[in-house]
Amino acid sequence: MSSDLAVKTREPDPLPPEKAPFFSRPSGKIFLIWLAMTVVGVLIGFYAPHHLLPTMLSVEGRAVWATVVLLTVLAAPVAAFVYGVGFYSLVAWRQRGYGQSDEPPPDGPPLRGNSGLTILWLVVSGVLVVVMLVWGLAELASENATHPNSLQVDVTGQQWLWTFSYPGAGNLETRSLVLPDNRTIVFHVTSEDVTHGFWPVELGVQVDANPNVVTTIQATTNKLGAFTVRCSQLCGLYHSFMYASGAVVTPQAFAVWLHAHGASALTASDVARVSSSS
Amino acid sequence: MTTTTIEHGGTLEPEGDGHGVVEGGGHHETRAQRHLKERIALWLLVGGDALFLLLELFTWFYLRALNTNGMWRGAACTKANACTDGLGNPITSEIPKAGITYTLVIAALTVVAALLVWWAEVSAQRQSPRRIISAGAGFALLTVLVAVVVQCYQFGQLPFTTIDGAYASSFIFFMGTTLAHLGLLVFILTGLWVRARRGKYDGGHWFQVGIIRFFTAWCAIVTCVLAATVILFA
Amino acid sequence: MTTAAAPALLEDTQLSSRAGGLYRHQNIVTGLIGGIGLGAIGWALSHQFLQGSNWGTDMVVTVTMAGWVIGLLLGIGAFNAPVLWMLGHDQTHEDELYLAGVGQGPRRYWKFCTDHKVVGVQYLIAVFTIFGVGGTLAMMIRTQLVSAHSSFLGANAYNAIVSVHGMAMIVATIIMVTGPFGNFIVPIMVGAKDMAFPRLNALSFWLLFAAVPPLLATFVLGGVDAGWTTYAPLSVQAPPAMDAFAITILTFAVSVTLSGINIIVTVLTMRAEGMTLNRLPIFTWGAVIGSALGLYAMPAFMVGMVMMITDRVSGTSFFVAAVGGSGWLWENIFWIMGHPEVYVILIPPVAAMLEVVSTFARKPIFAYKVTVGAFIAIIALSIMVWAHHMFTTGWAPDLNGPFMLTTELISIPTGIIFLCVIGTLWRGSIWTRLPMYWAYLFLWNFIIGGVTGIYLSDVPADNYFHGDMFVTAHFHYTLLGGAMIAAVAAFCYWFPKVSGRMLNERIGKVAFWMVAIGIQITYFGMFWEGFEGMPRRVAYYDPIFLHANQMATVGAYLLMAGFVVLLYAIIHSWVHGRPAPANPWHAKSLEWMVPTPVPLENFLVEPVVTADPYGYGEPEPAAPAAEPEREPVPVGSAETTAGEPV
Amino acid sequence: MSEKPGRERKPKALGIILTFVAVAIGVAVVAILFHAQTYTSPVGTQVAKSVGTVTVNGQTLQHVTLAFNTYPDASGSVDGQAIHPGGNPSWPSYGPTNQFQVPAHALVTVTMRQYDSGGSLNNPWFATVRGTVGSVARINGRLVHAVNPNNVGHTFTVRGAPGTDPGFFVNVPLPAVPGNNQSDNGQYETVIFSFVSGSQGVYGWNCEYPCGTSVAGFGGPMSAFGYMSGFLHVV
Repeated sequence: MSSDLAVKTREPDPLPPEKAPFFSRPSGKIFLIWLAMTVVGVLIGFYAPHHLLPTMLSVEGRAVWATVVLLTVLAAPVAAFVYGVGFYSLVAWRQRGYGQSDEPPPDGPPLRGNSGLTILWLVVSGVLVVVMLVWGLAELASENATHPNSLQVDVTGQQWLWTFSYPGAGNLETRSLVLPDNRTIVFHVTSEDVTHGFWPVELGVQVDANPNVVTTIQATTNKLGAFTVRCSQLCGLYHSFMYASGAVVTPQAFAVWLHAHGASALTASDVARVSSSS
Repeated sequence: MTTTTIEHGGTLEPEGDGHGVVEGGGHHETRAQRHLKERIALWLLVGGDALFLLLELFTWFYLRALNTNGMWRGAACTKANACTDGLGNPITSEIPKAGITYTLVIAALTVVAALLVWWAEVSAQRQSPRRIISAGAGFALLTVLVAVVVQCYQFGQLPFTTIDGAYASSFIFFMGTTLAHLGLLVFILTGLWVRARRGKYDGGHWFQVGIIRFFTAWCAIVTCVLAATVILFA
Repeated sequence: MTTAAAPALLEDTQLSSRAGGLYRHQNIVTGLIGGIGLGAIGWALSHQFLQGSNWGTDMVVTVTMAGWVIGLLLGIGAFNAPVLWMLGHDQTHEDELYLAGVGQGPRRYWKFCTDHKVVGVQYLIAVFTIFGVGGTLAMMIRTQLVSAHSSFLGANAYNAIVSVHGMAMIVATIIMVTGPFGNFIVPIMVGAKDMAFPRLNALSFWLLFAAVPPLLATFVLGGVDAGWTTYAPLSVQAPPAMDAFAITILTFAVSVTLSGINIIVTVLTMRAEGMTLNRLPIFTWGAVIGSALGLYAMPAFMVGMVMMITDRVSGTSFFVAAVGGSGWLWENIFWIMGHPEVYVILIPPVAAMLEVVSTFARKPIFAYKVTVGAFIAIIALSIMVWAHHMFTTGWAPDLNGPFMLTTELISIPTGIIFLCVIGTLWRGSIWTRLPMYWAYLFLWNFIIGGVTGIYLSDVPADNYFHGDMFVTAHFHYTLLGGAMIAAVAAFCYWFPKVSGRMLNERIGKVAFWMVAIGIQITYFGMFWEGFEGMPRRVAYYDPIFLHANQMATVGAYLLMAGFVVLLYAIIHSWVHGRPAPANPWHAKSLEWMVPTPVPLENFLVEPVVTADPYGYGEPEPAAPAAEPEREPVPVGSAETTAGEPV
Repeated sequence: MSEKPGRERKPKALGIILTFVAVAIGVAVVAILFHAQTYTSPVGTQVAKSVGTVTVNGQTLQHVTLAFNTYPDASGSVDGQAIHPGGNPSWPSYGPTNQFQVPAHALVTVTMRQYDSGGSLNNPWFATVRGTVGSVARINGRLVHAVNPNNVGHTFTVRGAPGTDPGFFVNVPLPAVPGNNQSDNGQYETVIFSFVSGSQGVYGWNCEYPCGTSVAGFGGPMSAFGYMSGFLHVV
């Protein structure tokens, strides 16, 4: 607005003529950066979750891994594109010699937008969202599907301990969570006092334990191994102490364990019912 | 996007109907601009208050729908079918009855106050603003003061206290909201009354009355909505 | 500087000795006396009459803290004008000039001052202070976590620190741009002489000032052990510190609401001639849109906290399931506030950073209207996504699908912001001054924050990551790496205008690299913890997480050191820096057209705007030449009479 | 002209920044340290007394003893053992300390006096003695497996910090003294039990009887470290 701002326009970019090879144009170079970074991103997507996530013991836990991989693969090209333009602009269009200068470099070209590009961007991100959404809804539907012959486990959170009981097995109550393999486990979770977060980490599911309400979540075990139950909602003084150990064992071992811990309370048919594998 | 009607608000010339240049906040502005600013601000404030009200209603209906532990002791508590409070003591009175009468009275009183201010604003265009506005504001103030008294009396008459479950809590929260709005009205109407008596609104400079009329009307809406909720969805 | 020629700036106006009235005797000292005095009276009375009841200590703390807030505002003079209004008196023009700080020099920074630039600087200092406290607490958290079973703090103090770190940072980030720059810059940007409601502006700052001491007082009242989210019913059973916490939030929410109303009204009604909505600088849009969203979010916070207080001091049962309440009610109300609040934090700094990108790429903002539309779309969507914080609460499993949809939809308008940034960078003349460094860092971080946010938006993945350190890393990448870094870019950009000095870029760049690297180390450490399955907010953890935690702690120390260096650069430059020219960046928006330091009422000549401020590389429009024909009239000088205010 | 006030103003502005930052950070740090002091270190650690060796299930273990009590208030008015200097003297409390140190893999015999009245547990599961030798405790001379869940004064419930010995768990319910014992009449229940300590590490213990304030009885003393909670350091 004031007149001392005389317009200085930069020399036009030495844009190669249309006949120049694609890879010597900015768009070509950015394409190369984009390609390389996309590949890196996809590799990270496959590598990182595999090595960082604990060994999952359930179908749902496996779905966490698959979701992280898929979303990383979907996001990698977008992120790589933004990074590509960002890096390229720094390298190719940085006005050298002006870094310490109080004089600005000459102005760039007055590009105020490009409706075609904007629409393309919107369409691409829209398509990605639809893919993500379809995937997520499908996973959600499979996680909420009802399974016959599922094992019911009651989970009670209180400050600052978990207790578990097996209503099908004479209400055997324990402090550690033992589950049979290849079985859908339905957790009925509640709390005696404040809100806790029931999170059997390696089963890849969690749900809050709320006082006076029973919430439900299910997981289908598919691998033997030990897991940890942690509390994922801050629940006061000993929140960090609120964990329990758990294990996925074979159905036979599960039956033996039930006998050992609740033999007096169990009838033979009880044991057969709760320990039979699906 | 094109220019809007408020586009040139900064350079409005004084208008013929007495909207002269005023000082405000240390700089020039026209009455019209001042009016516009205050009107928009009030709309925004009322918008925030409306959200407050909506979330209160959300609380009411959510707790009512959940009825956790059967502790929504609303319409279900009658003399024939007494409920117990949080400590196990029986609540023998019919809960909604005592509430409804006074709540209705308070809602009616705020509506009357809103109508009085509205009357003052409309009439002041034709007659002496000083007399009309101070009369309207004065009577509205009296009405609101009566409403405050009724509200306090209602609190004393309630058959339950804060510890008696979700219904009692929500009911008392509504009363608190009403009381807060009545308190604001007392402050604003006192100001309007005093200022009208001191002649601040003579000469047609009474856009502030319009602002206050708007707020009074909003308070009437609040009390009516709360009363309707209490009565229809006990 | 051309201002030297102007004969009578308002700063030099001689006011009569009666100007200001009561305000003449009020400043921060009387404010503190009032606050402490009324707090003490409240304590004495409530201790006498309420201590014996079931909720004695809670009532005493609530009354004391409320007394502090009201007493401070009384003492500082915030209620003078409303009470005078009620009694039928109006301030004279001279009073208003006194309130705006005429002739008071640096003392005006310690007063209830209505000059928007003073309020802006007050906000700036408050933000620095709160960030200092929050950062110190963060370092204590990371120190506790440097080993698996550290005894540095213990569980009580750890929980208290986690809560106050969270709330202090939320408070600071909500106001970090709309406070200092929304007040200092926005009115100048739109060509106004001050905010629409200057007294309201001062009130919103002093409310913020009043809100902070109760937050710190929580430490000696037993500590808030429920996190900044204060999930009920844990927060209902928390120590009396929770009452002080709630008073803090109520006070702060009122402050944000008032300040938001002020900014919106200023931009809607006080724009200079020719400043059409199409020509509004994008930061102004960001400030308005962020403020509008704040108006939506803050009432929810107030409703929640009012119910929280009544649950604690009078035994109501909104959140206590045993007597008919529900913790889910709190969670819903909290996140109805909480998710929009994220965008209240994010949108203003991002919009400010777009100004930076445009200025230092010497190009117009790419797809300006689409970007503004994207901001509006974000706030529209953000009020419909709150339950994605509640995917795992079991509250309404049937709603997980719809909320997953809205949450993922919000990535579309967010993506537009990236399009805007890279479109502006495209073929730009990149001028690598310090603000641009931070803008690039924003780009880097915010992509990571965005991508990790996508994992969390997906319910099956969220069933794993919810409530663990992955979430912590994610929102630190968006709020610290994104919003706060964008705010630092904006700060470096406007520092010459605010302080009148150039920022020392050599030290600033040292700070930049420390912060940039520190962020990556810290939060990649936290991502690592999160993948492995470490829950949030634990004082003691399984030693399997040890290495990840040590990585995060080392990074956090580097990050804090970087911010300390930045603070040093700021202080050093504020004292010894090169005096700044009026327009050091050769930018085109109005705030660079006024002299530095900015005079009271900003403009010597009312500006007339003929183009948007992004005309880089475009021929200058001819119209402004017609404007300076007017005689420069020093506004508010003797020739304007004190009219009768209404 | 505008330069001169500007120059004067800047160091002042700096002073404002520094004052505010320093004051606020100072207040925060002092408050936190005060807080941490108040709540984390009551009166030192009780180191278990060694009383020789003992054979449990065929293994020869070191035998150590601990002795501590539970009080209806923390003022020390019951048997003269002052517990919490300052703090909240009216809160129920363990004493004389809340931090114990025992050797790893040793038999720990605990002798307790329970002076407090009580009521019902939130979760009756804690009325059963768990994790002690033989899953029993000797209460007033009688060996019991479980007590009445509606007449519990406190519980002594220990488990490891995350990552240490997840299998280790001890829960001993401490029956309530009949009547309301707030008059400090000195009546008590004697509870003796033995458990085998786990591997080295920090173990947390707390009370599971809702003897605190607020909704589920877990506020106040239950949520403040040092009254109804503490550490068992296994070295």
